Amino acid sequence: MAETIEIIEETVETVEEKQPREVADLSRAVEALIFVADEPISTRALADVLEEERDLIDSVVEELAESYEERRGGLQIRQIAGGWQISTRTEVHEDVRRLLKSRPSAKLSLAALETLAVIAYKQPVTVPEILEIRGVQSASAIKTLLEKRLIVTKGHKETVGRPMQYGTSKEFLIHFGLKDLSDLPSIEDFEDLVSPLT
Amino acid sequence: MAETIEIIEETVETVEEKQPREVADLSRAVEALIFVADEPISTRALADVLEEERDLIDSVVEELAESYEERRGGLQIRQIAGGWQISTRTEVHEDVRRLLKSRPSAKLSLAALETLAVIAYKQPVTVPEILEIRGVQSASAIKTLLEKRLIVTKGHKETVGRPMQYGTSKEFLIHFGLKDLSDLPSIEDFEDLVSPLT
Amino acid sequence: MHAEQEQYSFDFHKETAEIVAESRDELNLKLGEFAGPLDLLLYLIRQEQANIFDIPIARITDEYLNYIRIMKRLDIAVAADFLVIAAQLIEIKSRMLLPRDPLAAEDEEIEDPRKELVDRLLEYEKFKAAAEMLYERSTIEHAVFPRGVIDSDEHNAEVNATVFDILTVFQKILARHKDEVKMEIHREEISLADMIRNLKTRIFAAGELNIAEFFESLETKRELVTAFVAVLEIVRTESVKLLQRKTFADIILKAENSG
Repeated sequence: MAETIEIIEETVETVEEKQPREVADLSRAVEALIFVADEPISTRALADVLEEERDLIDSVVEELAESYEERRGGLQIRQIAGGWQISTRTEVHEDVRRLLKSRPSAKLSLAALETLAVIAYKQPVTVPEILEIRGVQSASAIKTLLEKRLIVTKGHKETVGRPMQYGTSKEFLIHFGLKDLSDLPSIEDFEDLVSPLT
Repeated sequence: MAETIEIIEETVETVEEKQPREVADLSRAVEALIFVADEPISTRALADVLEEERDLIDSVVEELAESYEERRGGLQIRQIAGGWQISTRTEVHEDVRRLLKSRPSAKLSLAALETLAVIAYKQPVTVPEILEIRGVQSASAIKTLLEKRLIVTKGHKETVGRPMQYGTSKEFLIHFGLKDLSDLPSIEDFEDLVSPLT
Repeated sequence: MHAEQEQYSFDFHKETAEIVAESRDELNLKLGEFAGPLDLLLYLIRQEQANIFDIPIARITDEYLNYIRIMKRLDIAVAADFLVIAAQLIEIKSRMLLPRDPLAAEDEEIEDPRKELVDRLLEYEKFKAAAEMLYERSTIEHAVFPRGVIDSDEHNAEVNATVFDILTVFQKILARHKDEVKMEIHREEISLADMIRNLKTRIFAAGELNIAEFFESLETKRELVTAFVAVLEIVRTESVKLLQRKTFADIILKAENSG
């Protein structure tokens, strides 16, 4: 609901010169730029991208930030570390925290994914055997996978030291949409895809 | 500027019972949660975090999305891939692209798009079935689509040779701006375009 | 081809063929790709402005074969799929030349030999249209951006995996494994004498050497063992001492005469 200030001259259409942008239009662009930037974005950076005077952009951002204040929604535009940033308001931080905590992280780190791949295809498999294949210790990855219930213990292996063996769980099947372990794709399944067709 | 509906009773402060939250308060929380979630967040997930009825949350989100529309700023709230997401508006894409220095991302080849269309409408579908419709081997297209995570495997088909089946992914919905698969126009809709040839 | 200097660029956005007809019989092709033989067939039917339900099969077959010949001449690999359809076209053409079976009842419907192909083309064209719809949708989506990274994302530097990821990751591990084994075999073993010489040169050149850094520069277990023995040997026989500037700090090999 920012006011629109009409400053377009309709007479100069033939001239090559860049038409000045409406404030509402600039405000839209500024909001989007702050939103997509990975870090607080400075007025200067905004002005550079939009090819406008810094003073103008400054007032546009200020007004935008104020409109966020007035709206009192869940977000705010703050000046931080020399730039502007959209963030959640402190009032909602409990809800946000609950979301971040509850997020059922179906996601895996690369280390965990690698370990899971080895376990899936080599099960039942022991920690030393996983080490042998991956070439790195996988202790914390195994812990993560156990916590996420993607793998389960499968008894001790009857060799020296009787190391614990691991295999994939029922949750693993559900998570990856597999009917059973025979449903795991084999290298042959994708063989045709990797042929030198490209 | 969502209206605030006062429904808090100030009398029952001693009771342990959870106080119903104001709509404005919920709207604030919902906005923050959609912003914080790193993927489209479903009404269900929002309702779970906020411990409210799904219907109530649904109407709160709808109203919030509408208020974004009315404001016509740089952002929008859209329903995509079974959830809600805040994103920039298409009008500002040139400015955003200039900031991110991103070229329009690599487009899919015609072969890949055709293969994807067949998979989207016929899923779960096997490689031979895709060949039947397209009249051409689709191996490299399928590989590309798997790598781009636009399709996923859907288990083996219980027929001779147990061929792998494919279907579309969540990424697919996001990439093509679809709420869910039912958001795809029906394949029969394309028939009318075909028949009156020449 | 009839048109002189005809230019034809096909369907959406240069994804397929661009054809430039030069003279009467000679086609000069700038080939993109046809998405397949059915795609080519549809293109030829359109080109001829023919009715898909009444394909002039002889003419279309000739043009199709001509096209394949040109592709071959231009050394474009003609996929087997193109030949399959070519064979089918020729078969239909010959069946249409056959006289009507005189024994067949007068009123008996004889199935059009083209029917199966036409059905297939119609089915295919629906998906081609669907592909175009996807193309347009993705173009729109390319103009929409999600938010940038925020603080809370950092706790979540994780991937959303699919079964395909599990397999490819597993293959990568196996490949990595193979590479390691190969490297081990190809590397020449360094002898203890060489290792001692190498160490001494480095210590006396710089006055000192950080052992941990030196060990980290070694690549095989065997080298590490050799280096360890070499360090012990040097400390025992040369004017070099082990030194640790404070508890838990790195251990330094220091030449004694250099202050």
